[in-house]
Amino acid sequence: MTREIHFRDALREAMSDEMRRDERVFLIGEEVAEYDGAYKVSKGMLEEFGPRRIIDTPISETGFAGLGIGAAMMGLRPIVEFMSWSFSLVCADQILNNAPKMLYMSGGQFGCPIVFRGNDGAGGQLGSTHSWCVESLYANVPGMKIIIPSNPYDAKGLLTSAIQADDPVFCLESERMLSMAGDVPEESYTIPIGKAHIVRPGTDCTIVSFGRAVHFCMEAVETLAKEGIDCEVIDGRSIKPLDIDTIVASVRKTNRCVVVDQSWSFASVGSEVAAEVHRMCFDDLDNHVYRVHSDDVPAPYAWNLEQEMLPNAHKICQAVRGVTYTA
Amino acid sequence: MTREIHFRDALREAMSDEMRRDERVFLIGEEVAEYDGAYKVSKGMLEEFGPRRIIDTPISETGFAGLGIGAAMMGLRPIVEFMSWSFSLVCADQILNNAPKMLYMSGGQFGCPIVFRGNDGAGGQLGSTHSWCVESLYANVPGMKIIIPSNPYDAKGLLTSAIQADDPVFCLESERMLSMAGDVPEESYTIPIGKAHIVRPGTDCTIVSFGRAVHFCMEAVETLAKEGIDCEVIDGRSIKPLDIDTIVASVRKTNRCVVVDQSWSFASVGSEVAAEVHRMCFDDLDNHVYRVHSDDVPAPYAWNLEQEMLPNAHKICQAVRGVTYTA
Amino acid sequence: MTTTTMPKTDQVTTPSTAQTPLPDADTLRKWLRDMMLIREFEVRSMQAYQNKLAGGFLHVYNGQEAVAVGCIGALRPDDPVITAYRDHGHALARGMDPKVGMAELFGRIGGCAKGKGGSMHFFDAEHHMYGGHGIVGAQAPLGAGLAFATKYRDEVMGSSKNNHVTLCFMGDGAINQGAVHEAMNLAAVLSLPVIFIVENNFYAMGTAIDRSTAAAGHICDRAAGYEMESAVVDGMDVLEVYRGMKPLVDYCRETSKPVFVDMRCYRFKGHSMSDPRKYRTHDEEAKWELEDPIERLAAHLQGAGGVTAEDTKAMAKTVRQEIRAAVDWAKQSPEPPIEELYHDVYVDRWGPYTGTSVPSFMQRRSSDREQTNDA
Amino acid sequence: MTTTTMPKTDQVTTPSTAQTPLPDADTLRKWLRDMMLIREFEVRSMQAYQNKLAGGFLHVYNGQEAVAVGCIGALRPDDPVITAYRDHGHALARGMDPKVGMAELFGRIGGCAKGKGGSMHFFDAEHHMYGGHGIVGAQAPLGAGLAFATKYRDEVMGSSKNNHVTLCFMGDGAINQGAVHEAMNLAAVLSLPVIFIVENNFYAMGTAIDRSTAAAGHICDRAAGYEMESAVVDGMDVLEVYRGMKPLVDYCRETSKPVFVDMRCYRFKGHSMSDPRKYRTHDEEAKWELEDPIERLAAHLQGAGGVTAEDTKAMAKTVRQEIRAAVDWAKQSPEPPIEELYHDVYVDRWGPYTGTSVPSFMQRRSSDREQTNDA
Ligand SMILES: Cc1ncc(C[n+]2csc(CCOP(=O)(O)OP(=O)(O)O)c2C)c(N)n1
Ligand SMILES: Cc1ncc(C[n+]2csc(CCOP(=O)(O)OP(=O)(O)O)c2C)c(N)n1
Ligand SMILES: [Mg+2]
Ligand SMILES: [Mg+2]
Repeated sequence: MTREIHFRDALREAMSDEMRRDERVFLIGEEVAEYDGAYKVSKGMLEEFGPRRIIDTPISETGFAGLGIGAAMMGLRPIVEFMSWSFSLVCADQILNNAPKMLYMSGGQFGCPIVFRGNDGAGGQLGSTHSWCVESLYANVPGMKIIIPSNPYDAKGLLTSAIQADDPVFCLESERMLSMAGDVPEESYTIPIGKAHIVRPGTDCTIVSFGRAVHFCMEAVETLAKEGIDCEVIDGRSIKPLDIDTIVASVRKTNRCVVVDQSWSFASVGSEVAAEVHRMCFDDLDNHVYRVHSDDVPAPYAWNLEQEMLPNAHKICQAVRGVTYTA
Repeated sequence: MTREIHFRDALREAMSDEMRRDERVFLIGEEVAEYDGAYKVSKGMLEEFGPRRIIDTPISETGFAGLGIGAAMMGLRPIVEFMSWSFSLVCADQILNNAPKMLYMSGGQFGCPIVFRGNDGAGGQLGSTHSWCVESLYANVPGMKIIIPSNPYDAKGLLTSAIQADDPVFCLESERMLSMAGDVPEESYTIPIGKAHIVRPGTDCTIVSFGRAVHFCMEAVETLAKEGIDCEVIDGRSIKPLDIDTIVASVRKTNRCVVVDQSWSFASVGSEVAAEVHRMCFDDLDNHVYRVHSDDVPAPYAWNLEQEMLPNAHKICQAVRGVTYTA
Repeated sequence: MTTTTMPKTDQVTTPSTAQTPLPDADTLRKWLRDMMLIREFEVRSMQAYQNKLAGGFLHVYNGQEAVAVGCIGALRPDDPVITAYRDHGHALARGMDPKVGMAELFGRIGGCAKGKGGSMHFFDAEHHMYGGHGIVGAQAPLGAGLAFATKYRDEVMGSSKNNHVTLCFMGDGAINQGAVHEAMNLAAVLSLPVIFIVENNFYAMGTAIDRSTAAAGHICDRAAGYEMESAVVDGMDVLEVYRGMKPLVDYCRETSKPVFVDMRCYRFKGHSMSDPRKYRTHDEEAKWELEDPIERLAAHLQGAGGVTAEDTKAMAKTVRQEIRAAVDWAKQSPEPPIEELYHDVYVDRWGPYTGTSVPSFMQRRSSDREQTNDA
Repeated sequence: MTTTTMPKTDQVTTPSTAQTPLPDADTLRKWLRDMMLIREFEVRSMQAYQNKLAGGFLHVYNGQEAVAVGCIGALRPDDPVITAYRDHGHALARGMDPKVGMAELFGRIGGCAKGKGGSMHFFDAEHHMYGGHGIVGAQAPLGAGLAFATKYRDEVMGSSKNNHVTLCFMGDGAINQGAVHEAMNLAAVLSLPVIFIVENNFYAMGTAIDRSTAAAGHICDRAAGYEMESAVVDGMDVLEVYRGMKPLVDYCRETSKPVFVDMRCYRFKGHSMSDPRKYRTHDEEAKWELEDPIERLAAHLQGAGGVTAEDTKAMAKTVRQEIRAAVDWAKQSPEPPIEELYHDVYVDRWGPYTGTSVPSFMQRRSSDREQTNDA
């Protein structure tokens, strides 16, 4: 049975389903229990699962991220909530040195089946310390996977897969989308990590995007359609593994590619997509890959500056017009 | 007067010259004073400058990196030594959220003229926690600059510029190169940050590299020269700003490009170079850009595996043969 | 819940309280005015937020005014101050013009950070206000660094012996961040003149201190682990704050040794604007509201300081006018021009980056100040 | 320097020392053998390093053998142990076969992490040895997590009440890392059965503890800041270690509360192989060598345990043979095949990644163990 629920509810359903199914799963983080979650993602979970499985923590990201990793080494399946991925910088060592490398360093003995999740990317005017897109910062590191759902349906399916996965998974959500409604089945289901989704088929240009920015792309393609440019929009769904095959197949068809990545441009997921598309579609491309990113500046507080900084439909339209030589 | 000195001596000369010239400069880090530096980079500096300017710290990277940033806000010019950049993950928040964004967040009031420096990249068999190439992890972030000297001459000139700079600079050194000897002028000099250096001119293929990997490239071009392939080797010297103009000018001449980046491939400096070269040289390229990286795995301890993982002359030769269709 | 009770008098370990004379009546009146100003600023901030004039996160200081005013009152005007994101009170107490504070909240070019910092990032170089920091605990090492720098300038750069004292404020939630411990140990080992002031309002968001913090009732024990002097101070009474802090500031200035303060206080409002405060009772809130620091000082002055109820009312009125004027001024301040996006990223100009400039409010004040950018 | 003196007896606060009976003579003999084995392992490691059979960083445990052996002697065999990079002693005391330890040092496939971890990363799942961790202090939160997991399995997953105790070792240098403080506070707040043992050998590389650490002489004060039980223990005498640790382990097991131990000891060798040890005097080293834990236990056993000097000699000889055999075995173990590069990155197979497999030494031991990979 499918009904319309919010993004945050979809996340909660994934967690609750898995907690019902698997005793090893627990949720830990700041304000996840008694406060029902800073953003109400875990609302009601304390009531259902009790304080041994829904665990409030001090403001000690290094401490509780590390605690989760230790527990995962022993076979539990922690879900660690960061109120924001922006706060994960204080525990970068735990999530980058320990979680993704434990299996390797121990020669296969100790895995780390853990999920780190929380808000990623700009909220509304949160300023430069609170607006991190960590995907381009962290995706360089092997050993973990990264998912970035763009709608409630994907959120539930991808997070369920993440909790069931035997490897560490970073789940990047967007505070801006938590109240977005969408059709979601009641029953549990999984969406495979590492498979992209063609949101809209098209013939003239491939637009690759991830997470919240997919919606900017959908807005842009409406405008472009009116101009006679028919775009194919690919929602990567996962950043790592990156489903380059789906992207390449599309570009071989459209011969043009724009990548829309909400993070800064330099050494980013966007540069990776561009580099790989050029590599694999060298003879297919009519133009170089165009990239749309946030501007390369710390996130400003002022509303107008923040809007200007972020990727948006206007910038995407311009990129598509550029790549299709219709500018 | 030029004489041959070691890489570590060149770094020390830059620091000592600037400390003599500018009272605001001081050096802080683990074992930099009484121990003469874990790798003897600061040897003798305690004796010359005394314990108020050469400061040993506890093993508290967050503490002393943050201390440096606070001091820089007040106009001092700290040099913060990380025994290894691998240990900078525990203070990622300080070096990525505070140092590069203070100027912006304060609307121009508080700058952060600070240098963070230390060993980057694989040492000899140090395993996965101690072998970080942080360039591809950190370069995504705006607000700081990154230099990566490949020889003693550059080390002195670039580090001098870094200490004089008004913005935060990350200086990535290589433990593997500290004992490398090279000609270095006795007097103080600067090398501009953000300007690449053409180490070897050539006509058939542009090889772009950074830091220690430049030497692997030079080894490779010897072999390739014998095969009749004449490569131009560009030492980026800085990663941020990236001197894309010099790279593009070269590629427009050679029509082929290989980028050799010691870090992991995904969302890396290498992907950035590849993406930008494709963008700016779309009509000039005979082939897509080839990339040589470390393998996408945590650094293994075993000697044979580590050697296999790292970029080397053999892999570079293969890439060049590939890009020039001579494989 | 132990967290909701005021410190018992025997817990208040402020050294030599009796000996510390209070400042003159004018100063006390100024403190009253400053506290009223902060309160009024916050009340209007909340309004503005609700009217969507301000965005982002807003954390107001209502109830804690005595802390900023009393602590900063014990300082010299050029002693550095740094704090967390609940920073309006400290900035105003330090002397920031409420106009530029309000304009910052509105994201306008006239703001103290040109609208680029927002509520959590109030900076004012002229008034030695080093921010406004959003990451919990991350300002503690910076505070140690400020203290380091003042000492370094005295000792290495041959400036006269200024013996500055740095105040580094943080919330009770911050003491469980590793950064704070590293900063405390460093300050002790390097003997840095910094006072770490925990504004212990018993809650970090919805988490009562005893749910997150071991030894919650006596966090000064953490300072003992660094052989650091410490004190518990009643932060709801500005006179107590001053009498508690003055000897500590003097001690810190003389010895160049760090100090830790457990400053007991209460935030009257929610953590931020979205907080329904379900984690505490109305009774508890009501009890604390009886301790309102503004009313306490007003009562004291009416008793001892020759200030009449009318005086107080008049003062409140002036303050209201001043803040209303600030709101009007802020509304009229333009949005930052889009070029500001690429200003202040680097001092150096390169690529799209257009160097830096001092914010307009500081240009106005000291037009002879050196500019690195003509924008 | 205060750092070089042994703890005075009145500093040694081990609870109820007198009441703790020592284990039987066989166990004590086993401890002597274990300590000898560790020492011999380290001696041959250093040789191997000099002969370039081993690479990377090598941190040996000479002088601290009583700590690992005595602490682990107070555990049940299935209690988890985790430590820093100076980890050979803990692994061997936990029961790791010296062969696979040596093979790890040599970077061979027979090693405890297939040669992929190296000296700093000794892991042995079968013996509940959770590593070997290279980043100073980073294992402390992991240790809290291990304790959390044992408790969770007891309480949530309805396993019988195992009441495991986790030992989390670290160096004295680690206590200035924020991670350690966060872990201690968490362990206290969540009531986790973990014992944080600081192997206080008075130096972190070249830095004497009092140069880096406030309250260096009494670091248990830091534990007091978390209302955590603590003790100072003489780590140079395995009997003292056992008598000190046993009641703490029992307390931790019963109450599920964390404990902190200031374990005073000395490393006889340099920090790593490149350390000239200029920061301490020969006199100091010589004085401490008189406290050699192996000789102390041997003397005790010769006095009280009916062990003759010949017995000890014979034991030393067996141990030498065992380690020599380990070296030979390790030399013959092949280098890891190149395919290993892409093994163990992910459990899941994708792209170049080839899943995982248990190391060969564990396959041999328990060939019925489930394998996720057939490589
Ligand atoms: C490292 C980090 N983690 C989490 C947050 C989110 N956060 C912001 S304020 C806050 C509570 C802080 O409480 P406290 O320190 O007591 O200060 P108060 O709000 O009471 O002034 C939290 C969890 C953050 N900003 N930084
Ligand atoms: C976060 C971090 N910073 C620095 C280092 C480098 N380092 C390795 S060991 C060490 C000294 C540790 O001393 P201590 O904790 O006393 O342990 P011991 O060597 O005495 O056993 C240092 C600084 C590191 N591994 N991790
Ligand atoms: Mg609080
Ligand atoms: Mg030590």
